[in-house]
Amino acid sequence: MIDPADYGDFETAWCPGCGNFPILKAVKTVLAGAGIAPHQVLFVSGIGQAAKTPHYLNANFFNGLHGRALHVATGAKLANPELVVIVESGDGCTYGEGGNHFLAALRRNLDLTLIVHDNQIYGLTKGQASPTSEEGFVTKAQPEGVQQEPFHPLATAVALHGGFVARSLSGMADHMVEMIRQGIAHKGFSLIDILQPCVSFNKVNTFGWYKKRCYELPAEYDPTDWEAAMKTAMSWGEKIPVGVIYQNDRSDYAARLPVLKAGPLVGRKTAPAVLGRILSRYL
Amino acid sequence: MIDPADYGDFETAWCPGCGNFPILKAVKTVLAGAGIAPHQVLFVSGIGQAAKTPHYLNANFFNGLHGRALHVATGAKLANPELVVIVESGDGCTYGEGGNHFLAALRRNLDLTLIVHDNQIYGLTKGQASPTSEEGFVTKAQPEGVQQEPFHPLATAVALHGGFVARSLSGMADHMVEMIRQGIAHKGFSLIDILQPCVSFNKVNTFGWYKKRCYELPAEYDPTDWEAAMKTAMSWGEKIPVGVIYQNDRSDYAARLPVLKAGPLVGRKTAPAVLGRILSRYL
Amino acid sequence: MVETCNILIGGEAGQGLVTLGQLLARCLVRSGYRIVVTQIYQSIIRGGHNTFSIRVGTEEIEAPRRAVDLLIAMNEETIRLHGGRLTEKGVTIVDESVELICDTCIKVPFKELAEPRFFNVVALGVAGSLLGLKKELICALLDELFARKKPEMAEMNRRVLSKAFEWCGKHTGVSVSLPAIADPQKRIMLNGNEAIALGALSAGLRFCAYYPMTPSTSIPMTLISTAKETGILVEQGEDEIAVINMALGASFAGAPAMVATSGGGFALMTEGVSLAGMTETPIVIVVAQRPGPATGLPTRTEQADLEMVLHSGHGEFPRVLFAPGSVEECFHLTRRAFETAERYQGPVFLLTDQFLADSYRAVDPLGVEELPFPEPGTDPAVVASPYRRFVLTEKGVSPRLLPGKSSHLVVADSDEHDEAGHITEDLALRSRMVEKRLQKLGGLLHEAVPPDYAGSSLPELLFVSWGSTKGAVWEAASRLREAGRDVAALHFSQIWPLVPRQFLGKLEGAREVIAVEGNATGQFSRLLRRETGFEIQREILRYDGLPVTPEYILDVIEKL
Amino acid sequence: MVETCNILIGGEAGQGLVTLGQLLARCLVRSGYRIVVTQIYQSIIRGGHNTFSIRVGTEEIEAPRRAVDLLIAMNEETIRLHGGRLTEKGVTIVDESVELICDTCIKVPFKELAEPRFFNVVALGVAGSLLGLKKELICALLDELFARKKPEMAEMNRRVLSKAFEWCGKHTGVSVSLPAIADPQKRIMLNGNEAIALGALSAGLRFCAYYPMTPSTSIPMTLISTAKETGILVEQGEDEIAVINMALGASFAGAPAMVATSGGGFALMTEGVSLAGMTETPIVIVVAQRPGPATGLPTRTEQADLEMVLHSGHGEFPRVLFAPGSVEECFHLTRRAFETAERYQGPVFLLTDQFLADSYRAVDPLGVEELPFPEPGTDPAVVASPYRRFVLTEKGVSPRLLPGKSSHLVVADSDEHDEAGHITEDLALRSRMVEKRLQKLGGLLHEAVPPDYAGSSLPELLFVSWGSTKGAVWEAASRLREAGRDVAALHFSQIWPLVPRQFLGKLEGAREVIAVEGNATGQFSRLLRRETGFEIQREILRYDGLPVTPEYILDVIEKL
Ligand SMILES: Cc1ncc(C[n+]2csc(CCOP(=O)(O)OP(=O)(O)O)c2C)c(N)n1
Ligand SMILES: Cc1ncc(C[n+]2csc(CCOP(=O)(O)OP(=O)(O)O)c2C)c(N)n1
Ligand code: SF4
Ligand code: SF4
Ligand SMILES: [Mg+2]
Ligand SMILES: [Mg+2]
Repeated sequence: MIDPADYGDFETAWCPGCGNFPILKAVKTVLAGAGIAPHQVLFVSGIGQAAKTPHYLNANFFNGLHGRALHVATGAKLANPELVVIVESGDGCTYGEGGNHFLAALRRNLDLTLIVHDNQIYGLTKGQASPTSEEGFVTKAQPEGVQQEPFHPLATAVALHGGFVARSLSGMADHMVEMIRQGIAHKGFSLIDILQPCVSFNKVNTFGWYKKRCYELPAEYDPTDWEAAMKTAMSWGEKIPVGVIYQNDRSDYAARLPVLKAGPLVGRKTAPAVLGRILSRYL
Repeated sequence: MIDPADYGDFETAWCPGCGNFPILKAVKTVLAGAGIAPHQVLFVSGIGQAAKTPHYLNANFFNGLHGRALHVATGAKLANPELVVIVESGDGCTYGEGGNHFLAALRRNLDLTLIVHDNQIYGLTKGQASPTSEEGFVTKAQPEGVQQEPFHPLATAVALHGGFVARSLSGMADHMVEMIRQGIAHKGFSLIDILQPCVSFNKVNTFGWYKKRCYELPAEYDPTDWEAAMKTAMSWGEKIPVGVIYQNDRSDYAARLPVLKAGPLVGRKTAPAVLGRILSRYL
Repeated sequence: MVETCNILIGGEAGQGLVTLGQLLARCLVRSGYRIVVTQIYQSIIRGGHNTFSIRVGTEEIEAPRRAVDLLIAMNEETIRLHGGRLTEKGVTIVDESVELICDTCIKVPFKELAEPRFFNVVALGVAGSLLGLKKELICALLDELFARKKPEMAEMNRRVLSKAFEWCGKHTGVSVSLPAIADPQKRIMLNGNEAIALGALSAGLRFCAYYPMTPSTSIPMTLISTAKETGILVEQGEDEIAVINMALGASFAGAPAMVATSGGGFALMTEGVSLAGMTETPIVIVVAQRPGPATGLPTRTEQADLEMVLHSGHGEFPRVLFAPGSVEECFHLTRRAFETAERYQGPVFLLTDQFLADSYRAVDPLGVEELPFPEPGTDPAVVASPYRRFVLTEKGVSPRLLPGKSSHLVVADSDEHDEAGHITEDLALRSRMVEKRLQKLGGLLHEAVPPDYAGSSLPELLFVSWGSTKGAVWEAASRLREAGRDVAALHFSQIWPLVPRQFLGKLEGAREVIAVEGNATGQFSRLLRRETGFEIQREILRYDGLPVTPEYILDVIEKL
Repeated sequence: MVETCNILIGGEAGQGLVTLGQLLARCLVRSGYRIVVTQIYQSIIRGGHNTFSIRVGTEEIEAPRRAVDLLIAMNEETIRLHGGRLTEKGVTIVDESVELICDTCIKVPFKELAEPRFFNVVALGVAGSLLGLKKELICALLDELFARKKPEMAEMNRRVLSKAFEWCGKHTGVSVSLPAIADPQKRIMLNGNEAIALGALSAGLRFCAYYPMTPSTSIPMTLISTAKETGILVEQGEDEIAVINMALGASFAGAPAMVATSGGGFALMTEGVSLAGMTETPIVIVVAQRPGPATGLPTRTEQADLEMVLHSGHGEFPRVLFAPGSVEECFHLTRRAFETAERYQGPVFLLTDQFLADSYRAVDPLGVEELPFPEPGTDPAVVASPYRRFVLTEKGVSPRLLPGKSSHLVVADSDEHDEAGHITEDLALRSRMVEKRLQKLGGLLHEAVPPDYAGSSLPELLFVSWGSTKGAVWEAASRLREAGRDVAALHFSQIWPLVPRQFLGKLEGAREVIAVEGNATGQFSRLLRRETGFEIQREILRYDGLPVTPEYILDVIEKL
């Protein structure tokens, strides 16, 4: 039996009231619930407030560079598919600096779980617009308001046939737990974009703002219907759907690679005789 | 009157029969037809076979780094919106190395025309899979076939509300001309993904293969219908639609920036008195 | 030795420390004092422990000081952490609830005087009163800050301030005397980043692209705050690669351009640096250093990216590196960077660090109204036809036209190219093009900013330093001289290219040479040896994330 | 002097030049000869002008040669471009249609002998016959190439070959004699990139990530061709940033990892290099150089990225740079790179270039079956509890466990961290962590590969070189010695760290020292001065995209 407490209880560098706290708690709950021990899981993150999460967990972790978490995770998972690999980072880290890797991870469909703490702002650098900031959103850096279309992570994920695409809200504890649980259980790439109020720099998209708008997708919603999922993924504004927006059964990348059928790369060796045979081809 | 010949006639480094030739010709035709003089246009490209295009044109050009054409273009266009800025590069350059910039350009909706020579392969580096290579596509680098979902540039563009999203085929001369013409005319970001047979390295997606599958979207097709466009953008396989898949009237980024209302940045000066006033605020 | 008073404000993020510090500093500047501010903070939005120190003097000062004369402790931790730095007569301002026994504590009834959100104003009042600053001056400042946007806030602030002054007048005997200044000089208060932004504006900057990264971010933020009036464009990119490529595009088109970042972000730009070298596109690149490797200590200071910047980008091409030693130099060297980039058509760097970036100083009027700045590009009228963008010239510089601004066609190519700018595989031409680009070094050497020197010509001891450590080294040397030692200092604000004849005699003339650097391996000292053969035997290095102070240097010297 | 025969095959891309060259080269190796191949090509798929040169000898040779003994001209242009390089007795093979008058031309009726797609086989036959190679040997090679996949092609090839041999026997009197080798040694034919790939496999590589970039691409391609048997994974990334981060993730998890790229791609990896330094993650990074800046000459050779690689990444951390001087060194130094990366936990570089990457050589058996390789990670059984990934140790190396492989928790942090790996703002600890990381240099210095030296100990002239120029310098020195001059050579295959006592005496002992480098600024020479103070006064530099040859050096020496 694993207890959420096994994942530790650390002092954080987050602001009181920050939406990161409930996400951290949900993650611990899910892992304990799934009976995953701290040494079986690897957290990978980038740089930002959200990206500090692994430091507040008793687990293996690799806290890498801003924007580059996904591919450290990819490498680790390919090397050792037995690890449960969870990537946690911010919206800026994942969709800004890391945008290209996000596309590649969706295409690869490796069994990683990506939890994005989406506060629609650059928190750690004190409040510039992030890719998910809404049009017209005013910051110190965008005094005339953001003049770009926001990035639509869920729509992009659905457009690229991402394996598991979900949204949740940091205030909805049980819902988050359920989404993360399903995401980890899903064999393939999972994206869980969690709306996360930033009490210090995003005074528009507050918990109240989100709470008023977020509604759970109805039970009859069919996340395997791509067209419906595309539409749902794009819904934003007065009504914001949370739940599993899209899911498919594309096979896990690792399962498709012949070389991984023989088990993890880690610990495996090439027999000297094989090397000798290869060398002999250069005669 | 501008003549296509004003855009020069250069010896190229392309293979005989390459799908790049008709695209080059179409571009010249469009520019001449639109009465755009060589000195009014700026071509920006990255690195690859497609990216050599500007060298075969008598025009202003900036042949930059692999993957980085779009933002050189963005900078130039922001500095001088009077330039007609056309970006030409390959699928690897634009959707692989340059994937993150592609997302950003779609969101920004600056009035650039992006022509992608999409041969579904890395040509210049001799035949590795590109982001648009199909699943199962076998190359020297992917001897077991590509095991990833291909990148869907058009679907991604539609999902991010790209201003003008079109597909054409290198063999369809008039169609290309029409797409490029509309793309340049469109005020906002235009993507024209041109299927381009690579006779040296892509022996699957040949001209014949494309020709058999490509059909023009019917006249009644409504490119302003986002949902229909999403579906159309994803059609691939036995039938591949060419034409304007999606178009909207989001305003051009440059037009939204207060600072550009006064004209191009280039040539403008800050009055010394203004500087003095600013400095005095630090008293 | 310069008589100065060192004020340290300590507390946690979110307590209004920086506002308090800035107001106090500005008030001091308006009163005619010189200041050097040191900001030390953590990578955290609320909590943690931050300090804002102001060293104040009547004469010019450029270095921070360790010893503290006035400690404004916004919490107990501040006393625990910095109490030891108090001078003998040092005074502490702290809330009355704090139980610490300290002789020199002024226990202020913060809660009586105001609500918690105004505690920083209380501290400001008490400190101002102790320092003998004019209440009206502070009031005026508060008004300027709030009056326009939130008049009721201004009113409340003023009230709190008055209370604090009043309380102080009644309850404290001590004062932290500052010599009065009869006829205060008019000076502006700027930190290094602001000075760079303003220098850039005065040099004709039209375009700045950035991706936020501490400690560089306040450069674009400062520019943005002027954009409406100046008509410049500041564009946030999705990553640093986007940023440098955008800036190169803008510069190519004719908008003088700058980017600002820190080490990690700069690493991502290095391919673009090489592109600037090959396409001969002017660009100014600010690298505000912080301790690495990787994310390191994102809010601290260090000078460990010199070698990276100097050798960044693949292949060989000329570049220039400036490393301002003061806020004034930030302004002037930024101007020079723009001018050099334009004239030599390539990348020019400004290497600063968190200490200097955040360090406010009192700066004499800059006279921006009269400062000239370069026009981008060559006049199309004087260019030979057919125009060849990369025509071989003796000095390596070719006429640069702007695309679309004449009927000439303007090109840039990242491949090796011929004079017309077209891709070539002519290998003899390749060699000539390499030489053409490197040839620019000749002119650059000719114009190199010589290092500063102070002291006798054959000193017993010579300090060598670069960049932001200037003030500390200068002051350490002068203190040692005052103590009767024959100590000189040689300071470099141009790091590359170096002109040995400008300084080699100085190095060779000293009995002992000590390099002072904010890194662990003595990067500049190595560079000097590479360029001159002169080996500096002893180094004073600091790499714990804090700025070098005069005391830090003197401590080491004492132990020798 | 070594007696060698230099064969140059020239023509355009698409004419089967490389196949022809490889077959001829392999046949020579099987016949017991030594070879040095130089491939010169353009960034173009069809057309242009490419050459494949094979220098052949009975003794060990490591350098290319300029003078040509046998010119196989697949088109007229080849004669125009390279005819001048023919030696007095040099022979040219060319199609009979070519109108050029040349005494030593063998005009071959290509069209009579085969269809155009077999022209390269005709040339192979004629050349083989002239060189006195055994037809059966060539036939066997052709069979190996085609018999399995396209038996009918093998048959046709064999037929064409026979015809060519026959024609040659009848119609040519000349021969390009190679001394026969009675008892040919069994050797394999490898180019530099293949040797790196095989070296990596033999050292335990499990994971390679790459993004294609000339001239590095054939490293991952070679690895891919073995993946099924070796059970390794080679992953193509969407860009170089993805590549290095993937490799770091894989290595962290316990799969020994390598990446391969060229200058521009490497520039994008430099932030990741710093990450490897901070997280102390083993990684082998191959930088196959080509001429820059920017895209430069993508298919040519140069040695101009030394300084960039040496200083890449922000902040300070130890690293190792190897620069193999031969194909055999590519193999062995790659092995050493893996071992060093694992033992010192950080980035280790292999600096090669296009010339060496593409240069085939005859390599003595490598005995891979017996070569040991390091196990990744420390044994969890010997680690103290609680496990602290970054525990401070005397040598700076801490036990590295693999995540998930024991109940210990394994962490890596790009921020400054404590011994447990958690982010810290403790500045005293920061200093100790900097020192811990740099401390590794001690061990690395101790293990440094000393430079090679040949010649008398106090020579009149000493050449200094590094990396792929080894053969050319070695041979130039030996030719000068044969001509009676007292010339020595000092060659570095480890560029960093340097241990001056290993070589400074040699430098100081020589009357004159000349550095030979494939760049325009003498980067290594500067580095030597930085590390030793020794200034090399004269340099032989090449930066036109072609490899340094013995003749290139001798020409300069003659003019002195
Ligand atoms: C290469 C690089 N560029 C920039 C930064 C500076 N930086 C650190 S965190 C951050 C943004 C964080 O935003 P987000 O990812 O949304 O996380 P949040 O703080 O909002 O949780 C930036 C720009 C960096 N560390 N590295
Ligand atoms: C940073 C960098 N990485 C890799 C390369 C090598 N490279 C040049 S072109 C190319 C791929 C070209 O593919 P694509 O963009 O599809 O163009 P095509 O040749 O197919 O037209 C690559 C990987 C490079 N020049 N720069
Ligand atoms: S700045 Fe925002 S995201 Fe960061 S810890 Fe504070 S509230 Fe949370
Ligand atoms: S390799 Fe392919 S894309 Fe490149 S020129 Fe040849 S046919 Fe065209
Ligand atoms: Mg965020
Ligand atoms: Mg392509």
